[in-house]
Amino acid sequence: MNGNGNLRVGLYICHCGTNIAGTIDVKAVAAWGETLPGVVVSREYKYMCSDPGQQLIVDDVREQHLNRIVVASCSPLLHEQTFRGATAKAGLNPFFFHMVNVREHDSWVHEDKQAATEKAKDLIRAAVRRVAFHKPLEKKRVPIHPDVLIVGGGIAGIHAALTLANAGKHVYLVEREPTIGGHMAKFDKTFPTLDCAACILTPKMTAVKKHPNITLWTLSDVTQIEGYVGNFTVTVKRHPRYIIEDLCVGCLECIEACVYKQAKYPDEFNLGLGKRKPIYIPFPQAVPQLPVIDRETCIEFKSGRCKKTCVEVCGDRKAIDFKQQESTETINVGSVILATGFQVFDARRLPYYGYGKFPNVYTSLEAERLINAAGPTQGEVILRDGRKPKTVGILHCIGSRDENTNRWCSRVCCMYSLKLAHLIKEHTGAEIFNFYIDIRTPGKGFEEFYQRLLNEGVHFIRGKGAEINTWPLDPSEEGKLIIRVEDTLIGKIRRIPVDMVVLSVGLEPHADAGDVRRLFNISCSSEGWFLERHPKLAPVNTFTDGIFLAGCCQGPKDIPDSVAQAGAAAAESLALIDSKFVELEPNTAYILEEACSGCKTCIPLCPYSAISFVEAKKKAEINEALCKGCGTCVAACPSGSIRQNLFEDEEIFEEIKGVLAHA
Amino acid sequence: MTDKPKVAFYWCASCGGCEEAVVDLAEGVLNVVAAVDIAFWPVALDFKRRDVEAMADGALLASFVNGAIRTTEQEEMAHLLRHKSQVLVAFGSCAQLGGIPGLANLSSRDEIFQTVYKEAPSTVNPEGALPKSLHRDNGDCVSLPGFYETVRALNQVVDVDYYIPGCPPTPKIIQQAVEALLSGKAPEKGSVLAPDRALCDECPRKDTRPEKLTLTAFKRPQEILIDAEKCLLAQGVVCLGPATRGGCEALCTRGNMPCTGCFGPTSRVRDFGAKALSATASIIDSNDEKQIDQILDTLPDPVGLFYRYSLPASLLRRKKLPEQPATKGCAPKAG
Amino acid sequence: MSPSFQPSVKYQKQLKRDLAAEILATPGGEKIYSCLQCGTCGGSCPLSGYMDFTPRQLIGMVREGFKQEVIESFSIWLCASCYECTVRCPAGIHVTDVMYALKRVAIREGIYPRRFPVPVLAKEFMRMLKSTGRTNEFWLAFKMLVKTTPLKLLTMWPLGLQMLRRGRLCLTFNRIPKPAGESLRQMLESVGERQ
Amino acid sequence: MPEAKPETPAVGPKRFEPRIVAFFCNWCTYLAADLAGTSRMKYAPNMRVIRTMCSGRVDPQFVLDAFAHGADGVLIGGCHPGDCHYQEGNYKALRRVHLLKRLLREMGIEEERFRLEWISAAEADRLKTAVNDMVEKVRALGPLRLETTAEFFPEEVKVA
Amino acid sequence: MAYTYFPGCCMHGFARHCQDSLYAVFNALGLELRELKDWNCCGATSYIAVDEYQAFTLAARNLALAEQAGLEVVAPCNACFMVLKKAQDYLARYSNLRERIEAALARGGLQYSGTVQVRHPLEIVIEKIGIKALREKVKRPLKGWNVAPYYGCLLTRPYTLRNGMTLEAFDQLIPALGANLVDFELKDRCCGGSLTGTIEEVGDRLVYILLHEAKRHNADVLVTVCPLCQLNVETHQKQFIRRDREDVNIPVPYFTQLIGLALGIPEKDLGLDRLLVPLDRVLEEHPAELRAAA
Repeated sequence: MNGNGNLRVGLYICHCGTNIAGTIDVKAVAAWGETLPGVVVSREYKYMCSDPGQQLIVDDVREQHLNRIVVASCSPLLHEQTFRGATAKAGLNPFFFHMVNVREHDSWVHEDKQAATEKAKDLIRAAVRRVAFHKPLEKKRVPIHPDVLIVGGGIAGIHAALTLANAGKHVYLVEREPTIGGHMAKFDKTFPTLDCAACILTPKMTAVKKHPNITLWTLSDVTQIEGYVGNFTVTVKRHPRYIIEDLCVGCLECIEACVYKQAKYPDEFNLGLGKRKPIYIPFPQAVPQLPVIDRETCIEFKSGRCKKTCVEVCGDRKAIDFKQQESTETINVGSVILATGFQVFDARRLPYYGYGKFPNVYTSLEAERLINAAGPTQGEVILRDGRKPKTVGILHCIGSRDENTNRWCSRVCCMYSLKLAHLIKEHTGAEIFNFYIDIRTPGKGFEEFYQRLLNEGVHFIRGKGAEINTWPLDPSEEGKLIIRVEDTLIGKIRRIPVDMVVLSVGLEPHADAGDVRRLFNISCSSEGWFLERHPKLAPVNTFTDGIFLAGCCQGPKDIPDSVAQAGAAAAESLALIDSKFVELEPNTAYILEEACSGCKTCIPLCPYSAISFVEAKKKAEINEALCKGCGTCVAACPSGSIRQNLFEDEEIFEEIKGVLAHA
Repeated sequence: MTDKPKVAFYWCASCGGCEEAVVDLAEGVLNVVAAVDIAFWPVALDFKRRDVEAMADGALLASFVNGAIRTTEQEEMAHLLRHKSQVLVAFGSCAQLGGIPGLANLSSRDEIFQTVYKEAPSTVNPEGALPKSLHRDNGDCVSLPGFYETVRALNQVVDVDYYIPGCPPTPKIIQQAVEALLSGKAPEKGSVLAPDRALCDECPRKDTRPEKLTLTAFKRPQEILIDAEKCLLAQGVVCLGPATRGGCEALCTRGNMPCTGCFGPTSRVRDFGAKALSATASIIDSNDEKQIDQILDTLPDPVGLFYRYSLPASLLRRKKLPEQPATKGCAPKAG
Repeated sequence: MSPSFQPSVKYQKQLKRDLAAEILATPGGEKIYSCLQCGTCGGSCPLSGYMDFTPRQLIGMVREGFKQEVIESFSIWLCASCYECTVRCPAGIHVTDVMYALKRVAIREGIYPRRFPVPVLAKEFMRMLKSTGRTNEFWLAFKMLVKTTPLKLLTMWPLGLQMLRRGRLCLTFNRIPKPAGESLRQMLESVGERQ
Repeated sequence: MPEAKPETPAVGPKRFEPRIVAFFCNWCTYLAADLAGTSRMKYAPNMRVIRTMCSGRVDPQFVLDAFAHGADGVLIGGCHPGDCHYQEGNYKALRRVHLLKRLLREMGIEEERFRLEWISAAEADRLKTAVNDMVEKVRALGPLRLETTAEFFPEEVKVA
Repeated sequence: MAYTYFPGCCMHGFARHCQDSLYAVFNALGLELRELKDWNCCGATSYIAVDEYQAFTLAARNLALAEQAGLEVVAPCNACFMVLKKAQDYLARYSNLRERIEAALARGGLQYSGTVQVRHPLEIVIEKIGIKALREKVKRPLKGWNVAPYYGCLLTRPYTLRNGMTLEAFDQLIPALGANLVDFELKDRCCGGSLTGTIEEVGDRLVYILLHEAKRHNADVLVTVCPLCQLNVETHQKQFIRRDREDVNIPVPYFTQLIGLALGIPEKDLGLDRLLVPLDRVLEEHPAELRAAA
């Protein structure tokens, strides 16, 4: 063995209950393991990750003088650290350990027990041969920058920002829109308690603005991020608002004074249901309380010949600046919380529901605005044709649970549909029909809310609304939106004429979620939601250390869950910051200086510019701090003079031989 | 009989260039002759195989064997010399790595016979006779060495103590090696008696390679007018210097030709061609599959390029033989 | 109407599971176990109002083994193959293909009302196609009516006359040329009846 | 959902089980294999995964070494283009694989035996399909037996 | 531009006027139709109710023949169009189906590789000629005509949809001919298909809804793109008028008849005289525009 004296390997096969032992004959593998050269101890145990399991390793090292440890259990992603810890506790260098994944890669994916057992043996043989070549290594300790970047100023981002700021950490909150608040700011009431969304959200929004530890950048995008956990360098592009933030006092007189006396343009915040001027504030409680000028509609931008009454009224404050330019900021942070949220399903994708064609078909988010007292109709439900609805149909699962659009359940639609049913009924006294596949109310107080609605006389028809049409088969249907549905409980086809249709549209990842994912170097699920490191045990972590998730960017969830997750992400971030240092995997590449011929093949290959050519020595040199350990240069070095810790050539060659040696 | 240590020179499948290299030592050869007694050197001296067979085991201090192993006779001689020598040295690329004759591993024996004895334009062989190891004619019996399917490097046949690389080894390398062996300061067994650093280290063009070199096309030497000063790779010519062990004093690149890899890999590399390939492919300046393929079209015959001297010593050793009834009979090793 | 006192309980032993396997093996029917019973098919179907069981119910019953009810259902003959259900099904079930498959089972097992036009038409269609390679709608309609409701021929003649007058009735068979027709017949034979 | 299971023939010659060595990058394909596990997907048990940090770490020597030691197929799995955890390691892998494929062709090793697949952490399904597909294709090709052609030298020289 | 023409049984039977007008219009637009040699019935919706493998064989044989011809295939009947497209989709998707069908085709010395493109003539007019070019070619704009499009159900189905081709794109044809587009919600609702001949009570009702709705929207003409729909919607009008005393009288020309009129092709070449519900009344009501433009 590789200069480490006598090889003495301890081999442990975990049953993981029946997760592994149910498919792999662990007893046979353990017995076979004893026959492997170098293996001194070969055991199987029910749960290796348990304390007694780890203690087995510690005891064996002490009693049997083991110098290498191999554990065959689950994915290294889960317990590599655990067993390295046990190895270290036993007095060995933690990197004298190697893990074999016989659960995710074997017992869980194969049914043929014999084949699975053979596979486990091959993988274990490879590990035993590999571990012989392991070298003692040390993790590199790097200080952590205490500042945190939060991307997205919806309720999740706001909550995470306040939590961290209250803990004394400096937070950069970057929001793309002119105001923070996100989707929640558009909601009227929140289910199931029916407390006013604005009443609970706006104090938090104001707190963000006032907090000395929070730097809030609206109308801003993150354009670049470099570095690694604890030490990220982030570039933020700030788009012009054409209002100088420091000079504006938020009196909003400029809006009043705009040459447009009437609001003329569709108002984004109200989803086009209301109108705004070219200079506007998204909604009265917007944070920051600053107007914004829309280049597309402002006369000054279009013709350069506006009277600029807004500038006149602003007077000496001189807060309006038509020449404001895009700017960039570069910041250093130690961790990042992504809270970029979701977008609602575009109901136009399903033409048979008539959205965009029949004016009185609304999406649920539009309905929120319609019933909101601060909305375009001051809370009165007035349809696009000016009427008030007497009957309303609410169609669940539009753009959810559907192979043709999005396959997932959007999780919040049942409850918000019930809420909308209640509120519309309250506002209009209309007769309300809900069309559903399943009613899902698995939350605190949710089922009680459903009961309440049932007792309010809201109709619940089990059947997905199949189409909205306007061709009457009876005079009573004339001028109505007709919902055709199979009432699956009663077993009848029904046509239900209504005045207003609300499509309960699902939640989906932002159209540009893929770009954000690439930017931050994290993964997405196949649906496009950001992927958590582990669905149960690391729900706010990503596979990239130091980047955390909060809110709907990870998957549909309601406000309490978003807030809880934001808190969790903030706590993970705090834990990271307060550990002061981060330990980096020692899988960096290094150059055998004596052997390097200075051919420079490696230099253009490193994406982090970690390799440089030292003229004095005429050799290449790797800056360990910059090396991320991908190993690309190692594979390329034509004279074999670059090596990689943890992934040495010999280690991999031994693995190859090991997995094939049974033949 | 003198007391001088006895040495032998022998050639297997080779071109004779290695023998020439010994002669090329010029006056240097006198030092060798003065220091040792050449007991066997078929190319120059009239000793017979039976003379060697008559020696006691280990009677030779060293045998220098050049050439690859292609025939039964070569294998027999390799074994014989191994027994009679204290030190067996693989001399030159062919013995070390299989060499140019090793490229025959891209063909099967049948294909070779077919081409050489039947199809070559200069061949007249109306009966289609092929070499046989035993031929009887009128009661006379002639035997010829058998011709193996696969060419091997010397160490794939017998245990080898040292390697002197090169096609052929340069006088300096030979002299240093012989001196090291005679001085008794023998290096670690299995060593290649040349520096363990790639050629770039000693190449006069080294400094002209840009730090970040990537290529959009590869050139063959005959395709361009080669700048005599500039790094060949920087001119688009595939030079294997970065992958090849140094020690030749950059003879080829000084001579305005790219390194073709005759000194073989460094001790840290198991497969010369694979590493050379990896380095070459890595600096292709494209991330687009189609474009990569277009660029690679300028690299015809990758095996000939990257394994010019080392196919038998490579991990794959030879081109996969077509499934034949003969090999079918040979079952794969049992599981 | 006098009440019936027959119990409407379905006993497990009355169920037949083989139907589900057959539907699963049908191209387009492989997803019937994904059905959410949402009723989009029934709600979309222009004919569901006439059906004794909606497509949703049929799929549910196929899954559970209510073979008799399914095969005897009038619904399967009502499907006009407009594919509206298939377009909209959130589970990606090709409901139209499921209906075709059910028709095939019913025709194969001979379970349909006597003189019922839909299966008669299908069979006549096949017969004519096998013999001439193409179809002639006049003779097809004529044969179907003769075999189902011959009296209807009387009410149909004005339309026939009208068509004839406008040169839209073709009384001769429209055949593909002999060698090609023979080769088509061979292909149909070789692909075989259901294995 | 009840699925018709293919019945394994009780008698008959044991079918050839190819040995596939896979090199998976730590961030995408290795995680996809983990996800296949947590999702309890089932795929052919012929693959043995060796983890590297990036597909860019896969030295062509590893591929050849695997073939030389008896692998019937080699699969490299990396992140999708543009998605590499190390920005562009997968492109380096792509370049090498393209050249290596040409070399293998010259060495008589069939195209289907060596594959590069882009499989993201979420694409367990794709992984399953890729593995099953490769196993079937290599099975159809039969054993590579390179270790026999490379190391097997007949005791008796065949005389023409 | 030349196409392989797959007429289907109707075009050679009761829908000769559709075929006449199709030839006339394609000819006028510089598009050539070459009838597929030895074509067979596509199997429509009936055959598959007896045997699906034979049904797919019928479609596949036509596709294989068309591949030999090497041109895109034009199928002017929605049922043929859909059946051929669906067969392509399924043969690509289900390998066991494909293997079986390929074996059957091989018996007749045919093979199908999946390369042939099947097109509806409407698609070709919109895509190859284009709305703008068509508008320029119109000699007799159908000014004052209220035309409701009726595409029938099978034109845009999962198997048949092509990129960018939507019913809304097709709708543009009507204004291009100078007529007023009646936004007809039922434009892709089923006409009942063969049910009008088998389960008449049900089939008729579907036709009735279409007619009633077209009338309610004051359509003068209901234009179809499928000979089967054309027949269905046309033949049952008298009955409703007689039985239900409701005026649902509305001419139902095939779309190339309408295009032909606008292009100034003589009426006899378009088979207008073969329509059961003649266009005469509309032509009389809006004559000036027609003749003036001519």
